[in-house]
Amino acid sequence: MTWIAVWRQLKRNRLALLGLVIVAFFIAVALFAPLLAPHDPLAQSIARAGETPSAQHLLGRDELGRDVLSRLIYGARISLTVGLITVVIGAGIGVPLGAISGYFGGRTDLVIQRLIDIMLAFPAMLLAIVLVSTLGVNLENAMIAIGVVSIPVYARLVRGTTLVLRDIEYVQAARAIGLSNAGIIVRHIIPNLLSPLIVQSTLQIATAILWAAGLSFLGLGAQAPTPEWGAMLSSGRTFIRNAPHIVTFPGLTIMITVLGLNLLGDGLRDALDPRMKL
Amino acid sequence: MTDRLLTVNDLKTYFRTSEGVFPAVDGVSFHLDKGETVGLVGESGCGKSVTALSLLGLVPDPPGRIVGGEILFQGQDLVALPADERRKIRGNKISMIFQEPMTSLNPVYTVGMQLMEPLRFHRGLAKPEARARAIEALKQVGIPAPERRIDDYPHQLSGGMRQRVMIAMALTCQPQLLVADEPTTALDVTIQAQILELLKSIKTTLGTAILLITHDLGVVAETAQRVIVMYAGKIVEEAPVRDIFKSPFHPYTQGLLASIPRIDATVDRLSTIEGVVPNPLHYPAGCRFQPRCPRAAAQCVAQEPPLVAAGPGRRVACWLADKGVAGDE
Amino acid sequence: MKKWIALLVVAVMFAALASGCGGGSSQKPAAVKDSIVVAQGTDIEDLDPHGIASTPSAIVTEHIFDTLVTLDKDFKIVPRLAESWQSSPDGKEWTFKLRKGVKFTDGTVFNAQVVKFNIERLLDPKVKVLLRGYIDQVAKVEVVDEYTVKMILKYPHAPFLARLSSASNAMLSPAAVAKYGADIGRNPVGTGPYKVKEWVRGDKLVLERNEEYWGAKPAIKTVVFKPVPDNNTRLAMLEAGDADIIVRVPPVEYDRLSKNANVKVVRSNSTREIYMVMNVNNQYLKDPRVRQALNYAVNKEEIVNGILKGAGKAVDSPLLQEMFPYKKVGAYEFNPTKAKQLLAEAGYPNGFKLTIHHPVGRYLEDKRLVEAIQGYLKNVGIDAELKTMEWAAYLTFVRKPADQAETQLFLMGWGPWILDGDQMLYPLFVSGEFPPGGNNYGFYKNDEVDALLKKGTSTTVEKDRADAYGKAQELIMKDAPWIFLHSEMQIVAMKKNLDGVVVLPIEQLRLAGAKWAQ
Amino acid sequence: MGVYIAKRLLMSIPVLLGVIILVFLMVRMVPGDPAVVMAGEQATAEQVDAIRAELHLDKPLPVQFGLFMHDLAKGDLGRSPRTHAPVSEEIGARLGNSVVLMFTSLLLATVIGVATGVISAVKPYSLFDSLAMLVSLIGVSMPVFWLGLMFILLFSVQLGLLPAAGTGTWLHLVLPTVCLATVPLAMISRMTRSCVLEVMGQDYIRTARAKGLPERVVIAVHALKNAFIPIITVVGLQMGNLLGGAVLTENVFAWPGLGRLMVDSILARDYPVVQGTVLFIAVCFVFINILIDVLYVYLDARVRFD
Amino acid sequence: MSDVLLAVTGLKKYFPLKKGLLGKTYGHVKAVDGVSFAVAKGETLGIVGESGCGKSTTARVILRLIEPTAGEALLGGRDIFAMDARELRQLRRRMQIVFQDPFASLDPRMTVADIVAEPLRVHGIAAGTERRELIRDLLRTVGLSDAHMGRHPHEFSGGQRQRIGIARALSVKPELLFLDEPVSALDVSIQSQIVNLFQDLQQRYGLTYIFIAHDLAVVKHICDRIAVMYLGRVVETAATAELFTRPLHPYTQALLSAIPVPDPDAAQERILLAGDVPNPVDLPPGCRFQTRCRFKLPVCAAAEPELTDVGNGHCLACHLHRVSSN
Repeated sequence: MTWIAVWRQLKRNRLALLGLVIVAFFIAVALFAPLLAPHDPLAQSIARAGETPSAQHLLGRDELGRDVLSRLIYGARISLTVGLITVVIGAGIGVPLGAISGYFGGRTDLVIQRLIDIMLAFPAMLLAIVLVSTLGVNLENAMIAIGVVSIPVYARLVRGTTLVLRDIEYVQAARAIGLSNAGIIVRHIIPNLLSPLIVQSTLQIATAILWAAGLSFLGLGAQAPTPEWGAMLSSGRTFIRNAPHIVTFPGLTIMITVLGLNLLGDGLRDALDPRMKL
Repeated sequence: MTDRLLTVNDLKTYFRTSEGVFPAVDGVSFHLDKGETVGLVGESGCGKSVTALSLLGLVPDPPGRIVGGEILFQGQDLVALPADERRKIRGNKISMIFQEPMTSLNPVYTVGMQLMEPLRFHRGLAKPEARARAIEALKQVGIPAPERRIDDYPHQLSGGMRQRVMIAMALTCQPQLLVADEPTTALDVTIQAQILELLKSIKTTLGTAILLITHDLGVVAETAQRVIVMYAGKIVEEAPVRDIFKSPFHPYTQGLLASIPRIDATVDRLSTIEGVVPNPLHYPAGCRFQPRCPRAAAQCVAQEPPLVAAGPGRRVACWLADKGVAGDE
Repeated sequence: MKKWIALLVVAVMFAALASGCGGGSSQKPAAVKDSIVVAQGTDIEDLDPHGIASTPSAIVTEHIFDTLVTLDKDFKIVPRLAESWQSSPDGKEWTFKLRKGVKFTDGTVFNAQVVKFNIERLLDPKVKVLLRGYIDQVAKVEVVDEYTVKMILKYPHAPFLARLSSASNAMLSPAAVAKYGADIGRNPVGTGPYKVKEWVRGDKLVLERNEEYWGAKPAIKTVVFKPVPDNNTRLAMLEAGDADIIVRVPPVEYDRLSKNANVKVVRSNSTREIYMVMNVNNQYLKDPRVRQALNYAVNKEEIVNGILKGAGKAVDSPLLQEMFPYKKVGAYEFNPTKAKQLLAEAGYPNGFKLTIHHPVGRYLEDKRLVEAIQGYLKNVGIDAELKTMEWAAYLTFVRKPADQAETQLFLMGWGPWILDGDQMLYPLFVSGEFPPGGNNYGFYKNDEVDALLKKGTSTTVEKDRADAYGKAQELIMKDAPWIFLHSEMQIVAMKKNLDGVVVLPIEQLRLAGAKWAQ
Repeated sequence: MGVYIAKRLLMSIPVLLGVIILVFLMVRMVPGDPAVVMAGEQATAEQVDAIRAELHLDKPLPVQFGLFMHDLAKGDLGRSPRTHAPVSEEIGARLGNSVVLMFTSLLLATVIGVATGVISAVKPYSLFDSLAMLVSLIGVSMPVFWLGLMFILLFSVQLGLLPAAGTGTWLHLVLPTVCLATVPLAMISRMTRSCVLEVMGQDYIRTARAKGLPERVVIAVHALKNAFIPIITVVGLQMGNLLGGAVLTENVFAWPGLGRLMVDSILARDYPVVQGTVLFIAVCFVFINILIDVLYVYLDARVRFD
Repeated sequence: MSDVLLAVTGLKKYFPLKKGLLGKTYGHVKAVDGVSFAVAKGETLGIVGESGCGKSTTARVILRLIEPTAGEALLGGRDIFAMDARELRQLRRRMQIVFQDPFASLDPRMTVADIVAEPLRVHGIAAGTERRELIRDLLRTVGLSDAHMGRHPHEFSGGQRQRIGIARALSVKPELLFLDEPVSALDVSIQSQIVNLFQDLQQRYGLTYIFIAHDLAVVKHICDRIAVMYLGRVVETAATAELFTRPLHPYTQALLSAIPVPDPDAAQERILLAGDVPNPVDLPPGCRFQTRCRFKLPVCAAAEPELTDVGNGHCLACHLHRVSSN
């Protein structure tokens, strides 16, 4: 299916379009953060901490007197990067694992499958916590942890699809032509996995943003004073009664972004591959 | 007219897609008499299956919908009937069997359960009675040891067996009309022969009229009394079976017959119909076969030919056929 | 289908309306209650008083067990199981007269044998006693008679009596220890005002009144302790009426809660001091001028008001006001200019780079604190990078010996259970207390301070001690091995009509005297 | 069937062994000396060493592993050095709560998820479909601790309808259940929708319609049972996740479950409890998977005879 | 038969049925169970049989898309199954395959030019503009135009897609082409176009075909010789005309009689076979066809008949013939 056809499908789904608009908006915000942010996201002014929204500070100041809007704008970079990097890690490891497992089958498959089973049987949140604790508490390591946790998802998805693709006739044809196994995987299997991978990755970015917030809640997220949304929400939650703007705006930002990604992911799933399930 | 079972007048079933509306069935009229077997032939996409689904009211909506015409069954217009009334006719007075016996049975239920459903819903039979009738039906379609087979799951049966089960299911309520949509296409030749034999025996023993939809002219030649040929959503020719094989009027029918390799004759080279079936979203002007027709004339492009009588029991939709050009016997 | 949606919309609108008009909290009618629900931050680990080291556990054991002496609500040492005591002139022998007629909840009689058993258990290296430092100056325990016991110390030790008030030095039934063995921590038998009724790990600990209690019987029959990790949740529980007392209220809530007609907020000093330790072996921080500069750079008052919202007190001495013998030596004022000048003098006019290590969720507003400090240091040209660590890794990290230490500037807090200066100055500033064994994490060493602090511990004459400690406080402040920050205030909130709850500065609650007002 | 289950159990041994080794090594990889942490800030070096010896941390890793496996073989998960309680007791105290919460939220998610999924699939792209999708997605798009906090503020503090946190009556279950159910609910409803949609396009559904069955019978009898097969997988996977993965919800609602135990233990470097809990959850996971497969066989005759 | 291009003897392919943790084999699907045949240069051999008879597996094993269990296949005297990876690459240039399903056999993400270029790329045939020119020629050869090069498979009809697949197979200039049900997925009017194309190509390039099909009419039209397979074995081979006029095996007879003839007046005597093809997992001892055979003899259950030449290169595996001719 070409991208034009996908777009045509997507256009019909109003919710997916909404998702696309949201995601595009936040990508733009992330790209142009320095131009858009009215203030330095790190400039403190404890004396004026917690000020409510005003003309100067449209979303108010946070608990250290920093401009909430500017932090959210810069945070878009960070949070979207978190999503992207986790996808790169999860897919980077999970896709080859799944492809090899599904394509070669037999003992290789058995070994990889057991490894995946072990990862799945291991509580994911604990795995993330242990990884972050081991590598050190900061955002980079949180990304690694979330990425690693998502490996089984990719591996399973890719394995399932590869099993189907492996026996499909154009792969047989490629073999008959004399293309090597690696060549077949790279040229025929992976490109045809793209649709489910794009869908999965869109949803994975959403998941990663939420996981980063969850890790922050446990004190294992982004390093202060990084304006990562999850960290802002988590550290601002003390103010939910006294200065609700400090926590509500990051919360809403996360919710809208994640919602956008989810809507887009769902829409893409419908458009790209209606038979795909998870 | 006493024997008239079904009359279809100017049936139009259109599908709405993201690229536009395409007329899958575009003004089709034909009739079927009691106990008669009529073959509906054509290539994929010509609208023969949609015609069949329209008869049953099974056109998936969305995207499809009957937008015009009438289907008179025993004098009653099915198109105008409320959905629930229509449902009561399905599987009861009109039944249908499908091309894919492997997927047409629900894999999670026993054959018996699926066989008994029409009896329980249309006839209101109790379970034991329905079961007895279901066993009988299985016996009727030549399934050995039906008492045992009735508790099997579909995957335990071979393709031929499943198609027999499908036929048994269609016949449980003794319908007047059986619509068979490519009933043998997915089967092996030897199994196909068995099923065709079964269909013939049904016609003789039960007197059920059969609308046999197929692309295989050999199957039609063997089974049907009358043949209707469809092309691009329209009927192009209709004739008694002997006539259509002996002297096809429409250039399409002629081309079709000439292009199939035959077991009873040897040629060095097959003749072909050049080109491809037109895109239903953009049918050509005039006669829809005109771009592929070896004899297309100016009139063919300018105007669509009507389906007109062309001899006893024969109709043809071709400007040239009338002028006697087509029938080169 | 449409009807369904309409219903949904109506329901949502109704909910929104209700929440808008709801307003105040919904107090359940205060019928005559005889129970209290306390929400603490973390779970009780173990109830063997000798093994504990955590505040939540100590709060509970203090209600099940008695110590020989204790603190009253004015933080004075008063009799508990010991009715009176005397120390020999050299300060090495302490004789206690014990209270008579005290029984453990398993029927065991409390007497001198029991004291001897307990002290010996505390000293037994086979028993895991985490706060053995609070008792290990005892050399020997002698039973003088049924209700008289004598403790002989290894050396004169002024804070000895204060140390006996530590919850870790409580009296446990010897019979129960024999009976339960390793499981004693889950089957505590004491002489205190309450005894354990039910303990569901991770969920709740229910204490019920000890009807045989030797002292004034508590008015409240049942006390329930619940571990509620999230600050906001604890707060909500109080507001919703699911908890009667909550600890560790976020400072930012103080003002708002104070206005709540149903709630009483107690904000009081605690003995937890917060400071940034400087590793004096660091290439920059080894220079006292740099250390002083850092002290000048940080606006402690702003931190206290802006970040702690008043729930703290900037310190003006290494020792806290509540502790003996505090001497006001004067804090470094907030003076960035001076800080810059000092840095220039030290040879760093353009500042330098530094890493700040810190835990999260351990101390009041710890993360924001270091963020603020990072900001202040930036203003004087010091580019500090923050490194968060979770507590276990952090503690291991800061407790490395000098040759392995990677620390530079890091956040710590100290909150002794005993209000004697020795408990603070000695472990934190004496050069013999370097990690991994001790708590002088910055490797601060000043021979004069060492001598003064040793003297302060061994002298029993109060005046001499005060002088020694006073001098030490001045020297330490001048040497600036820390960025001196503040002492935390503890905020405890409870129902308005709950009276008699004592909040001790050692982060302890005493509920035996609590009662519901009508 | 018995043979099949036995085989599956046998097959799970390498997985469990892998989990054991993994958790054993991983907890030891995390920086932070358990002895230091447990001894506390005021402990002396000797006390720290004593605790280290008590935990066998002074021995080489293979010996530690051997000791652990030796105890495990006897069915002994060890004792927590932090609370001195047997690990089995620590798990036992939380298991009930975890299971109850898992079941209520899964029940809620399944009932509502399947219902909305089916309705959405029957009328795809309808207003209901869009709304249901949007609402369920909004649920999953909120960080769970924030959602939980809002629930508490609204339903407990403002409206006074429900207790804020902790355990006790069934009312205590409501908020954590709803909070925890959001993610599986969205998954199940979307899954149901796509499965039912797919099944509705199958040939056998056309057959059922051709038989003249009423539409509700077509959906309820012919479509649902087929659609249930993949839905069960999702539900099963969620079961495993919810049992040990409800860390955030348990924290917000002070719910004493296994997730919190696990996280508290890892943060306190309580090796035996972490090891025991992870192993226990892995065993549950394996059992749940077997249960799902057994259900599969029950539902799908094709699997049964293969 | 002098100029043999491919000679297959005793070819077997068993698929193990595994279960349990370690994948213990408890049985085999004997998909191909001792198949022997030979193809002469420039000839078209038809392999016919019903689904599951092993005709496609035979092709895939000879192409080494799957590894054989036993047997020998000599291509121009060289044993295909003994080839190492390097020789195998060379082999790919000599033998190619056209698949049944024109929708599944083309990678939907590639353009037509990419698809046809892939074999050239893999084997390093031509480059740059030369390669483009070659692709253009190939497309023209199969009846497509330059304009089609940049398009994706989904923009084509079934017949056109099959032409693309043929161009791909032809690109390496093979000697032997396996045609695995190449027209059975096509509409009648398109079938004849493709069949004609095959004939043209054979004439032009001197290709040898192995034409696998279940449609006997097409096979009859295009093949010089036909091998009939039943349950993993060849039961009869003969020149086309011979087979259609004098089918000897009861199965062949039934197969031929079952074909519907598009002539309502054709007097057809139909031999109806009872039952279905048995499960290839547990085959009866003796002749595989005995369960459906009209003429079953006691010997049929005892011994498996060997494929023997009964004259004129007409080979047969049936006890009946031997009994009657003796």
